[in-house]
Amino acid sequence: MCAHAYIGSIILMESQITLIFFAKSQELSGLKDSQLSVPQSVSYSQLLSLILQAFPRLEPISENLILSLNEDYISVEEEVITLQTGDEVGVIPPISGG
Amino acid sequence: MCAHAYIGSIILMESQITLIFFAKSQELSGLKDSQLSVPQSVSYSQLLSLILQAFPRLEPISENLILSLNEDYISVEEEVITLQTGDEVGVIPPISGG
Amino acid sequence: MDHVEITVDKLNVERIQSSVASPKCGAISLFIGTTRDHFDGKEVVQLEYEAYRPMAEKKMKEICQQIRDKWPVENISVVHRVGVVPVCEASIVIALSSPHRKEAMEAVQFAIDTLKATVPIWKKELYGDGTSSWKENKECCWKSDHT
Amino acid sequence: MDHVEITVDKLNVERIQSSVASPKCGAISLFIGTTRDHFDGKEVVQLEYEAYRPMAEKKMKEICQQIRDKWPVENISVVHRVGVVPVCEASIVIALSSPHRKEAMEAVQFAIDTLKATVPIWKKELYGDGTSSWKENKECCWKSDHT
Repeated sequence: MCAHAYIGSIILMESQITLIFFAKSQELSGLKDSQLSVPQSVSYSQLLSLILQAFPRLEPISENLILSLNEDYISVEEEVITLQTGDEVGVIPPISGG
Repeated sequence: MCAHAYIGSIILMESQITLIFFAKSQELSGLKDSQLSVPQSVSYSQLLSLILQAFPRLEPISENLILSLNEDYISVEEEVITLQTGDEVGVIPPISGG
Repeated sequence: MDHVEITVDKLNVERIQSSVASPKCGAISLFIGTTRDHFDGKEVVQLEYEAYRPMAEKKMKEICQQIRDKWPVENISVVHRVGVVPVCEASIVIALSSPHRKEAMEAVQFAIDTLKATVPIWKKELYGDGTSSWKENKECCWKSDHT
Repeated sequence: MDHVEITVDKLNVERIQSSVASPKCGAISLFIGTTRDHFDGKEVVQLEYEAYRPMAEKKMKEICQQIRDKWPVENISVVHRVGVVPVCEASIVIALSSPHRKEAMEAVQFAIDTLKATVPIWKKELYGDGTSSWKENKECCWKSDHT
């Protein structure tokens, strides 16, 4: 289920992930969820940049988001995140449950 | 309401107190409550001795009792307890509420 | 509100919890003491509580005051059941509300620790083998050495 | 028993408490988070909770496991309400039973602290002046600096 994108001479394997938005990230993006094509392997900061690029309205909370992958938080220090088509990435603003 | 008791040449002022028994002290004494004449002024250890003398069945728990006066614990170090007729003294075995 | 009560009725946790709720408060902490079905390997078939009622209520009110001296709590309710308490049912419910949760939880812990050390209430366990025993809280400073 | 739940229904404290009771246990500790009617001097007229439901339940189950790694508890129930929660009503109930009370109280404190730091649920306060605000727990490590 991977698309092949040619950038210069490099073949990047891409995956189609599902982004889901909550609370403030849902209000700012105006979306509950969305699809995004991303490289199969990215660092945390690359993934965040790609999301902010695709959804610039998230900029106001760009410093206060955490991303999740398939219902687990991703560490902001993660260098190699492997993403497969169908993976669910949460765009998670500061929580306030309890 | 004080009785006058002549012991030798000393006049002791006495008070009639109400003793109340609970749990093990009630089981051992076989009583829920009882009257006892005691001096108007006693130390804690004197009061305890008088009670044990009057109710020798309490002997098995004599080391594990606390006395109360009008719903407050009396300190075992109390040297001067002033007792008036009608005062309520509790004979309190180790507690187990909660 | 400070509410202390000794009752023969089954304790209603929902009612006690509602009674301490306050729109000013974000936290309610509750402790519920329940009766166990065994002690030292022996089956407990029945539990019975007895109280020196006026003194117990007085000591419970003193605990409320001590809590207020230490923590900014809103409402406090301490209810102890007496008489026969079937296994699994509550013998004591302590509930209190406060604006924030830390003080509510600390105050409940203080309340049950202090109650076990100072409030004149006694529990008798009746065992499956026909024997029975008056219990002694380890928090009670005049307890027997062997317990 | 580990029970975690996210529900739109009003929380029933009595039911949750009964569900963790056990004849092996002498203690049940409960924490109840209730909604307050004011924040920073502003009147709160409505509160609404939203959850990333499957992840929230997963994180709540992880908290149960962490509790079991630390304390010998018997039954755990963690129930969070979502949707509109009227002032004074409970948004969260954490209940757990253990043979002795100390571990029950410590575990509940751990559970609410950890829930506030890790479980993806959000609260929006609507104020009397028509404004509203998404809240941020101070326990949340990626919160904004200004809160």
